[in-house]
Amino acid sequence: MAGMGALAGKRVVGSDSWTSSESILTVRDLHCSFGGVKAVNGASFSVQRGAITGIIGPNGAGKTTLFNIIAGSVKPARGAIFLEGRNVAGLRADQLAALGLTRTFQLARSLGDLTVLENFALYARDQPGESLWRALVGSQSVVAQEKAVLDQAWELARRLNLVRVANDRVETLSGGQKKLVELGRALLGEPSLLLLDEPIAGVNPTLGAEIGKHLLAIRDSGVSILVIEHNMSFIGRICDHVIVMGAGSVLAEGSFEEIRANEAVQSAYLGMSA
Amino acid sequence: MTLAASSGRARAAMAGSIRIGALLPLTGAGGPFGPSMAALHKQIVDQVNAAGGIEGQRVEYSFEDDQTNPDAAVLGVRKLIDVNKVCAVMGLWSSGVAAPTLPICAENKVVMVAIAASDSLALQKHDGYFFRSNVDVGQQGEAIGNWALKQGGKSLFGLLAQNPFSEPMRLGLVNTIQPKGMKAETIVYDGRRTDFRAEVGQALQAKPDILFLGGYPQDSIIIMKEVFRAGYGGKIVGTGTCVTQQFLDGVGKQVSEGIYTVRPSSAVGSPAYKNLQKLTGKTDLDTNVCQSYDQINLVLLAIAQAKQATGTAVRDNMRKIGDPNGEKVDNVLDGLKLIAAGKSINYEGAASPCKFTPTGNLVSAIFETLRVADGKLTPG
Amino acid sequence: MLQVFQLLVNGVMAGAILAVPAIGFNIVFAVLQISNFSIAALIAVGAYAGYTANVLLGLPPLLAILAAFLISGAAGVASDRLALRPLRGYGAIAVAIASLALNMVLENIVRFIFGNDVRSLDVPMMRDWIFEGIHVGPQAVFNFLVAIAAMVALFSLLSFTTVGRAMRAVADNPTLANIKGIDPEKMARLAVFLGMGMAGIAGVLLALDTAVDPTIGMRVVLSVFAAAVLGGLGSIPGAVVGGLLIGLAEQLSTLVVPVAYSSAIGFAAIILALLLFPRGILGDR
Amino acid sequence: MISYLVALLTFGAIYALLALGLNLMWGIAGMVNLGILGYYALGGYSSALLTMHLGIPVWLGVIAGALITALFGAATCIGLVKLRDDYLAIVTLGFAEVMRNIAENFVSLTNGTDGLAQIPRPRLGVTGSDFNVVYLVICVMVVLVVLAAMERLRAAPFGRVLRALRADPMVAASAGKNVLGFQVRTLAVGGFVLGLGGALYAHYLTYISPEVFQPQLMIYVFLALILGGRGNNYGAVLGTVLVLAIVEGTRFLADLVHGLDAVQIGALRAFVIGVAFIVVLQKRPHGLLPEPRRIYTDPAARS
Repeated sequence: MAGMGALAGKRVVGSDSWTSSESILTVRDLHCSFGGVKAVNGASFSVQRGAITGIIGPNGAGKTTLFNIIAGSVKPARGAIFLEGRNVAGLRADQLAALGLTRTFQLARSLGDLTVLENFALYARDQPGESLWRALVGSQSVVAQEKAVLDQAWELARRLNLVRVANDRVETLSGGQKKLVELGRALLGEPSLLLLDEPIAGVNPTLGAEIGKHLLAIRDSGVSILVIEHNMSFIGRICDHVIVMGAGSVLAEGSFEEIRANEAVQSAYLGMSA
Repeated sequence: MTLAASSGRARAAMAGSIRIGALLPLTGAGGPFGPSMAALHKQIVDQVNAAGGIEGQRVEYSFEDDQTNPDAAVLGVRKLIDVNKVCAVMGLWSSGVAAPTLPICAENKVVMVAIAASDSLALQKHDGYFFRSNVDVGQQGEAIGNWALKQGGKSLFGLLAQNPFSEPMRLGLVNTIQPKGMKAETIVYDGRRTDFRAEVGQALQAKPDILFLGGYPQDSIIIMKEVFRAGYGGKIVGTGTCVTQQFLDGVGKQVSEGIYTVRPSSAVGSPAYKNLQKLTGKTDLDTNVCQSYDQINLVLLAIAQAKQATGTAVRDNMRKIGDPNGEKVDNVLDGLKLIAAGKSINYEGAASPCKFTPTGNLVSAIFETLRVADGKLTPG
Repeated sequence: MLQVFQLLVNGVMAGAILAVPAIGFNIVFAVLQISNFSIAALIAVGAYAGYTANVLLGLPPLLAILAAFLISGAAGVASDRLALRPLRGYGAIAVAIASLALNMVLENIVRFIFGNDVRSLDVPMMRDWIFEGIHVGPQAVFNFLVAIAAMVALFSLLSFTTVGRAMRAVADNPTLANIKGIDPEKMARLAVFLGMGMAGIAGVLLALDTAVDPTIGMRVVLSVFAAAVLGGLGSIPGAVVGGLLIGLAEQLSTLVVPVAYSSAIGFAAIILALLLFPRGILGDR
Repeated sequence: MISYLVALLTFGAIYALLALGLNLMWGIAGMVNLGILGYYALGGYSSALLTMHLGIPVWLGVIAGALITALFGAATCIGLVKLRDDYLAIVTLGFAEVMRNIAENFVSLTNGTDGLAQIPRPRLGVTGSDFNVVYLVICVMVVLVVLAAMERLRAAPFGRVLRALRADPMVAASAGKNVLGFQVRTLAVGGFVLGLGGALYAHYLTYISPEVFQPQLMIYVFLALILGGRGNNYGAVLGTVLVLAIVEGTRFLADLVHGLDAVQIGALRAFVIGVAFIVVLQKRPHGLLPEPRRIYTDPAARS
């Protein structure tokens, strides 16, 4: 049966085929405006499964708004969003998270009052201890689950080199460490699709390179990634596919090399270092 | 022989001080009323002490601010009973303060002499420890109704502040005048506001012959100003609680001219009232002050009569000092002398004759009608 | 119909007076990002300042209003400096709660000095003018005009003077204003002075219309908050709109519900309105 | 002195429930609520009316009152969560005002400003001052149970989500948490605790009236929480004790002052209370007890 499904999927491969097993997310004709300004204006694209897709574009191109819409924080005026073939437009952020879509924020929105471990543990899915009743009564399953979640959190802290600060409140960490916390907690939810909003903005080059390596490893573990970033060398190094946005819609897409050669992109980026 | 023996026993029982207390509103909604009551209580206690106390014992008076609020009242009364060891608690201006404290007083066998008007108080189980110095509010409503009927108008409109007085007052009034064919309309308003234009508008739209003010001075001043500005031409009558000196000062001579009040009194001109006028140096006394005077006199005389400063003794002697065959008394000093001389007394107060039913309410009240002329209340 | 017009007139008159302290509340909020609940006590301070000037010193009402503006403003700045400023670093709500305690302190200073008795200002009582059956009181018209004048003066100050523009800059973006060399602390002081001064003016206007007692501020303050919130916290035009709407709602509601409910009506109205506009009608923050 | 202290402690226990309920809503989950007395009154009135009119036992009335308040808390949440802090503060303040207004005017149900008197007391088999002592013990036990429950919730993953909501609801949503769902549960549980306090109050005083909506009490509860340490359940209880000590301490202070009239003494007392609060807030802005933080040990280091 699984083979049949895969075959069926293969048959309909095509650029705008949202049932394709190759694309995990497809966005069609999204529109959204704030106070008369069209932040997103007819954006359409697909994100390939198991790949890293980059979104680039000048400030004000609507990238973050696009993320907010896909992640369920902002309602689109119209348009469709398909996650794993299912139309998810209009779902809340938490419902999307439950479907395996997790995001990070441009300005580190860390939960500063919480420790690194608590930030990680928060993102674990289906925790019985989050049920009011079970939290009150307590049960074996809650204790066991909490232990498992914390083991995972420690494991992640080790991978991201945050063991030393694991019990510190996040607001006491450096900017780079906060970025790592954001990345880490997004992973703890075991997402199938990860939306990263400028993961290395304001991070020193060494740490930036390290984050890049983490992302490649995450991709290789089977997670699809959509990433907004201004740093072109970073994009070039890690992205399998690049989408260029301008004025709320997609201007071009292709491999990083194709994009770099594209004149429309050059003009959109005039004044920006590519 | 027997006299000496009994007074010797009494001395033994009276060892130490005579402790009495009051729970009064110094802040909160009742704030305007409590202070003058406390001042009067103190003044009388000082007089008694200066005259040698009761049976040679000093009287100690304590009071607590009830903040016109039940929680503060409960703690306040506990402090009075427990720390100050009082045998009687006076004051209790608001029902919200009297209702939760009455069970505490009854339980501790401490007498409560209250002003609070809520009907349900006297009906509570209090083993006789409850006395109310205030005239039944329904009777006040009836008195105002009877006055209105005498004026001969066709309709009356009442503006009543939302408080425990309002409903019994309204019923007493309406049930008096409506069967006699006079129309009665009322509205109840929230007295904590500052703007009563809508209320006054509704009242005047009904074009009543008589307008009745049944609030506290704070809100009634504002309402009266509004009524004056609107050019109302009919008669205006207010309760004793409403038409006070404060009210008259607040609205000014121009506005207050011709306003009537029908209020309980053991009669202005009664010896007690005159005595109180002398004491306070004021010609016009509001009902709270008059009642405070009666409260403290009753409690002190009952203690003297009992020769014992316990709540139960005060309870059991409260009615004995109103002996109809006794010598009439209007102040505590005369009363104490007569009691010391072994005579029977009949205290008649400044607010009422101070005769109580078994549940602690006043037996009857006399009402007087006054009219404002040149900023002063004059017999009308 | 006549009754409706009468209520509309009353509502606008009452609303304009509510708008004055509501503006005060919002101007403080705009610059400091803090709800200063002690505005109730500063209304009372203004009312007693006006009483002192008018009755004890024999000054005319307009001078009494000016005195109230200055004294409430100064009392606002001094109390903010002593009680609230040291707490600003610990969150807006902590300061707001402290301002409730401050309100208690200020109200009881007034009570300590003046007692609980109800007093009236020394102004002649005048009968209403009647136009086609609509009653309009001369005192109410005077108060309405003073309220409008106070608002116009404040708007002019904020729009046409350097210091006013600087204050708005701080309200819009404190960091940017700081870069431009505007001292935010000085602007905060000015905002508190103006805001609480407005509360003082409202105190005298209420005193002229009604009477003075230490709870005068507490009697109106919920309507003032309702007006400030309805218009949008921190918005000055919003406070005017909010004041008028609350004034009208409280009056017009008497057509359909018993008058005793009218203070609840104002709030029920704003809860409904905020479901539609979670940031108030003219709020943008 | 003993029965005065017993009364004081009973009020303290009841107010501690208010502080604990508020701590869950505001201290832990970050939803400011100046309308706590509305919930408190609802619990009190509900339990009073149920026991008076249906004759159900007091303990059952208390639980029913708390449950009604919990439902009500959940319902109010739906309209309020959209509002930002400052709006929430003022709207909830007004909300309590609306409830007071209803309690005053819906006379057929609430008996208006007269209030409900002669509310039954629980049958504890003792009378007089013994009753008060037993009732105090019951209230203290209720506080301990609620304290333990609130501590469990705070320490559980449930509490972690609430603290995340306090910090940033958008992040909590991106972590897959149903923000509204958690807020509704929080207001329901907090409402339960506040309603429980109200019900215990009504059966203690045997009286409840619209005067339960005293603004000072709301201020005291907030100050108790800030003083004890926002977010700390033990702090909520400790803060309540301190606030009561300040408020009642001034009662005895007033006995020492001479030469002032009664209004001045009342004003002076309120003044001293207000100043004491401000001074303590300034000296201890984070409260006496910090929000507890869990330190986890590294399983790798352990083995």
